[in-house]
Amino acid sequence: MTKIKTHVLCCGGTGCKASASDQIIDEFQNILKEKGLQDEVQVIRTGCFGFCEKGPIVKMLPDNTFYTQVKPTDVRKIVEEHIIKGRKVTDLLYLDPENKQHVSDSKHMGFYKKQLRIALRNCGFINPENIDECISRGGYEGLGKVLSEMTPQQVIDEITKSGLRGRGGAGFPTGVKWGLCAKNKADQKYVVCNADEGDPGAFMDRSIMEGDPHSIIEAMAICGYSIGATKGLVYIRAEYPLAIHRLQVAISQAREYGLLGKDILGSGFDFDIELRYGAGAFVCGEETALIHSMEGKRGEPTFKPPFPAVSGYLEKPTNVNNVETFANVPIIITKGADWFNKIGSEKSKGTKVFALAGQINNVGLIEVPMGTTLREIIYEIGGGIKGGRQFKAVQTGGPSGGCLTTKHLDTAIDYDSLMAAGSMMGSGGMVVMDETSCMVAIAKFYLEFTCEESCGKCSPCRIGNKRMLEILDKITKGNGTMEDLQELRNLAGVIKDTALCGLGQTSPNPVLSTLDNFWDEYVEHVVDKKCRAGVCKQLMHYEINPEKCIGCGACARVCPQEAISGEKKMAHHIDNMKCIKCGACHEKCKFGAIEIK
Amino acid sequence: MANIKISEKNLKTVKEICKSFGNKGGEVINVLHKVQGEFGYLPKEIQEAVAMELNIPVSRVYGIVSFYSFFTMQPKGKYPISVCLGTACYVRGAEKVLDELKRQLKVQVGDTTSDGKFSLNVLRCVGACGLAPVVMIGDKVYGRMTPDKVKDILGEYND
Amino acid sequence: MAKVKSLAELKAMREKLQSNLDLREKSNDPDSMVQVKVAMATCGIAAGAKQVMEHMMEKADEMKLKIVFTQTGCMGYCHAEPTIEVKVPGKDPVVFGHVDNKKADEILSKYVLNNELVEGIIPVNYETIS
Amino acid sequence: MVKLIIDNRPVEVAEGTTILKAARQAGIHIPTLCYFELAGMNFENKPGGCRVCVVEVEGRRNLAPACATDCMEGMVVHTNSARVLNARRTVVELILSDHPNDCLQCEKNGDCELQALAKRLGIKEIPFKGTQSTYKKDCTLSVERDMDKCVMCRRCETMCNKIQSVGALSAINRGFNAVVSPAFEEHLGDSSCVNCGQCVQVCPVGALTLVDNISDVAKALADPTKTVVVQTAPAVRVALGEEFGMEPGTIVTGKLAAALRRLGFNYVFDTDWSADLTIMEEGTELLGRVKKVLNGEKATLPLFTSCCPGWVSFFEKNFPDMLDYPSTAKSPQQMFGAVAKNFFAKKIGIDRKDMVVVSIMPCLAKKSECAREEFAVNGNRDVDFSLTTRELAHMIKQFNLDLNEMPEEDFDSPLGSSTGAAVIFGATGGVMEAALRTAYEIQTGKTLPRLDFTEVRGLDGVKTATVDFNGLGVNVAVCYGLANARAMMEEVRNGNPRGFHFVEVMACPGGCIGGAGQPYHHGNSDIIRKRMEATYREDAGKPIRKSHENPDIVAIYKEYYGEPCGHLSHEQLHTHYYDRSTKVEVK
Repeated sequence: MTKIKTHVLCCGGTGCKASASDQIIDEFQNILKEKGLQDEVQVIRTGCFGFCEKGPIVKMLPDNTFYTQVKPTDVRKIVEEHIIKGRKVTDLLYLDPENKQHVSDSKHMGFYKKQLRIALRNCGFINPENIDECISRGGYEGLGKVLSEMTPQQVIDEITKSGLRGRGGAGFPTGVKWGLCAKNKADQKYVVCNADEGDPGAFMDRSIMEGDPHSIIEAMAICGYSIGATKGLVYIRAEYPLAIHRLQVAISQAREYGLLGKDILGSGFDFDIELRYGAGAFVCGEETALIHSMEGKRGEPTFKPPFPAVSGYLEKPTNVNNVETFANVPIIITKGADWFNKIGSEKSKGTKVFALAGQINNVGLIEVPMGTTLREIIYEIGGGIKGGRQFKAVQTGGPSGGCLTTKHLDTAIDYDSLMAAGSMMGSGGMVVMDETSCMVAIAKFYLEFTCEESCGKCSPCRIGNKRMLEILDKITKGNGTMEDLQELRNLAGVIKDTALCGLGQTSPNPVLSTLDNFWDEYVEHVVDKKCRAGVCKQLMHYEINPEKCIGCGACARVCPQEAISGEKKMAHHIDNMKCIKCGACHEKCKFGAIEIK
Repeated sequence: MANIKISEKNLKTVKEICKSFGNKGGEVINVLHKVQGEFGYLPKEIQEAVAMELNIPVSRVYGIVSFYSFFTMQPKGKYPISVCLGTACYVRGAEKVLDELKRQLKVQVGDTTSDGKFSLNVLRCVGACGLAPVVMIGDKVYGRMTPDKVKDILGEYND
Repeated sequence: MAKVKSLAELKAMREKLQSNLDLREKSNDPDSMVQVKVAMATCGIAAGAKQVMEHMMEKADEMKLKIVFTQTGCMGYCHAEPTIEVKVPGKDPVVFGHVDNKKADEILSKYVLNNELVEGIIPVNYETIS
Repeated sequence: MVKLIIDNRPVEVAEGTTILKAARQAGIHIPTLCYFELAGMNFENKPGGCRVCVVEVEGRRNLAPACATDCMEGMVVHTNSARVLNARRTVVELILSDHPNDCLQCEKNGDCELQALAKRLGIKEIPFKGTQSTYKKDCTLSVERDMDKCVMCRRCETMCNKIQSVGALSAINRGFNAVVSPAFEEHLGDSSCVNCGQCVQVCPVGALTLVDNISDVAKALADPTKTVVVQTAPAVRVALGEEFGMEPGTIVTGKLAAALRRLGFNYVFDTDWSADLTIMEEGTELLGRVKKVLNGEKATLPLFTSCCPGWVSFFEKNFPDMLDYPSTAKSPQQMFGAVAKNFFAKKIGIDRKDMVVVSIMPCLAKKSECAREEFAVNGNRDVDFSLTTRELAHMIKQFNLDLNEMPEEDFDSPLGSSTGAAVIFGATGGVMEAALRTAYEIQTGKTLPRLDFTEVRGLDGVKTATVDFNGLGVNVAVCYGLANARAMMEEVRNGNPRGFHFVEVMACPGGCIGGAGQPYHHGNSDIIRKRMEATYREDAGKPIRKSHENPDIVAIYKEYYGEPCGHLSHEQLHTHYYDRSTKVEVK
């Protein structure tokens, strides 16, 4: 038997799949066969590596070579050069933006250097559709340990001691939550995994489910054992077909191995998991709304108490945790609470996964110890702002969070410090903005989202957010007044104070934080009728700089309104009455002659 | 009460799906997922049939369909276009791409072109943020979109 | 597939399955392990490097040595093919020339295990950049 | 018991008491809007949606809804701090900013809870200008919908689904566009709606109102060619006074007759009279079925009452396989119409076309009932118009009268005399009790030792009893609320395990006294309780308390119908039911 000498790990996450990673895998297999190397080289489709900006990613093992932005046509070269001749394909290596050097080993890339992968420990490392790979990484040993060596209370104590807090946003201590549910007697209890990741611009949970579905299954069973539940439900977005598929495969494999089902590992403990599909409602991330949705109702939240721990799914005690929270559980059990609570900051233990996106060089999925600063994330991991532009703001916590600015860059990230800064940990979306983003428009963007996603049950959220949006709209159109800014603040405060559910209560955060941190920009919109980022169309117009225009006519040809005129080889002119400010000419002009005024 | 006007074939499909969920009212969302998967959308008579089979009020079914954005009563075009308006795509200019699509297709979001070829929708994050802004046509993902690429990608669907 | 019936069985299963992932596990922290690079350019392969590498991998498994094997391009010692570079943690890499199965065994048992030098070391005359 | 402090006052309440109730106990009235409770009648709507009742609880991050938050030991609550007052005012201003500003023309003007709230908070202007929701207006024969006015309190939805299990209404859409509506925003009339009108009774604003027929009646009264006959239902006389500032539970029978006469009705009759007639027919039908069974023949049991048109519509739509269970006897309103237009018109020598029969009902469904095709002859209805208690009150006021000043007068003869048995039709259990009084005496030939069947009285949603008919145990059940009725029908469909012989069903909470056409009770179940007490008081004070002893009833059988359930009464006093369920039309 020939020994396998090389593993080719190919990212099969949604992002990379979208850029043809499937074809790359096929191509590898074909060429390896052609070269007779199919027995020496194993090609594995893994979950997300995190470095989505540079996807599709192909990683060669054991020498840890990290190829980025691989195209199917590059595969032959990798096989012939790297696998057969042992020479690295330099032009596919990651180019360090700082020193313009090619870096071959992911360990030496800024993107990975500061990261610590606990929840993502198996993502991009194992084949998520192969339970054997999971087991050989110690998968299900946590479950084995609790079933054979620990009492349910000991499990709860261990999780409590670890300091793990809910990763879905609010940061409620997980062990305490389990304890509350364990306390309630009932003939049936439920463990629910909240995989309804609705935050626009966040894909942490999806990546975990795609890359390491077994960790979720194992954690849910551990939770079930500790609270006395035999049924688990994963509430997952229907928009995540790949994650659904991987979970289904993983569940059936776990059943086959007896790691789900009756009498797990001979302990007498029964546990099984079913999937429930979300249908596109952000509010269903709120646990009571989620439970209603699973029951086949409109996903409207209800007032707590009663908490789900007392009366949840089908009015039975129910424990709801989010995907990332669960992903931390097995390793806490196997490595111990003491190991875990040494990581992170004073009150926030462990790590947090963020979906880093926006105007940043290294878009992707990252996991850092709690307490890492925003600066470290943006500049060291994220590689700084795209195109060398100026950093302006970073938004965390999605529609529930706020926009932080330069003065917060050295804030250490944990639940409490983000809250204190006027934002929120949220589920982990982190969007970086530069000077091309208008903060009033950003606040409006989030509020539009909230208005669209409000369930409509309580008046402050249903009507209040709509009114705030209308005021913001007025401001971005140049019709705002200083009284409007006053009213915005009052409304935001009242909504925060009176809305029914957590989502309503946090919905004014994007507005409040931008009012706090970017007051000048609001005033500019209101008083000077100016949008410095050139985003608010009514507050800007395009002009052709006759000094720069060479009269090529390219702009006139792309203009959908025929608003640009001019003689050939003479400076052109924009008729602002006709112009719809689509920006097509601005993008087309190679000479920078079309300026935003 | 108004009667349900439905074809025999469609009624049979609905009945089979409902039966596979034990005709339980609590399964209505799962049933609707399956039914929409089958028909592409959820026209009135299909919702009425689902309500009848699950023995729940049709008002509840409609209450659910009109609540969740995943469910639609509009038939999709032959090539459904979805523009991601997640934050990552938004800050990288997704709105301009959307405007251009609206302009070229002469439809609003949620509508289908009169020839039934394209339907235009927005969604929040497909998770390909590295490729932002992203447009999906059917299952195909177009990353790093700009308004001037719109014409070309629509051109791929000239059949 | 039979069901796993106990934690002990699960652990046994892990042991058994682990070798499949060895390659990947090792790559997680290669600097802490002995690394063997086999020069596998045309000349190396012609001189039997492939066969030697396979032999060494088996032998290392037999001896329960945790070694990361990688293939690399021509090291420039074509006169002495097959050549391998061995790097023991905390030490400078050493390159051996004319390695056959017997020499390979010797390298493992003497140099890797006991830090005894073996015949056939080629003086390194440049730094590898990787 | 838990001790807490509300607005610096110590309060002690039972565990599980909400802040709202604890505050009321301490004389602090926190305003509410969506919250609605019929205490002791199993109806509670507290979605916690309007956020008007928010209060400050020390140590809590945000404000708490008083209606849904339980008191905790040591809690310190502020219901009138600056923070609370600002939040409450802003919330109400927000609600008003999406509400048409047309109070003067609104049906609910003066009865509107939002209007009262705005007045109480002293709101003089609405600082928010913005989009207002607009929806298509819609109406059935009984209910008008103007959802522009909806405040999403969800009371109607709870009523329609939880209490009535009708399921015509549901919240639809979401966010700002969320509203309560029938499926597909189509007509309520095309839905499963049974026109019980309880959605109207609980709506705090003018979103759901009744279809107003005052002008139709006024026109008939003004037409000299028409003889206008009015009948007034049992429940009206114990509630109408409330519209004129009288205490709930005031009996205004005599003043009512006087007022109707002053409005210009030519004959002022009483639905109580036809209620007695109903007992004769329905009681005979019951005994007939029971006898058959006793003789070993096949007969459908239990017999369900059929006086409530909401209930009739409900079983036609939902239980098409069980149409032979309910009594075929028409409701008292329609029996009256049939007698008036057939017997009485002939008696006074006019054509039925020249007679207009108006009914005063506590009910919205009666408006739909009198429009049913089978209750008309060549398009001429037996009952032309049905007004509610509220409409009558309006009409009296429009006609420059005050009920308080009316003298006590009697109804006209012959369709005006009635017994105590007819009076109690207005309360849940009343039809049952009236029927038992008559059926017992007819069946056993003995005089009842005790007239009051207290076991079927009271405000419980479902009551059951076994009545000894001289050795024969008759199992009876009484329920109100169509969800209770649905459960009863399903039980019967599954083999009637409790062996019921006779079941009374009323759609509205508490029976007709809690009807949708009655003065708004705004969730105060004490009002319904007082109307009920008045009903039994009126019964107790009547000289004759058994329907079969009503001399005018005895006379009409002698003179016209022959015998109960005879040929002519079958023709005029009985009806049949139609399968009105949703059916599939295969294309």
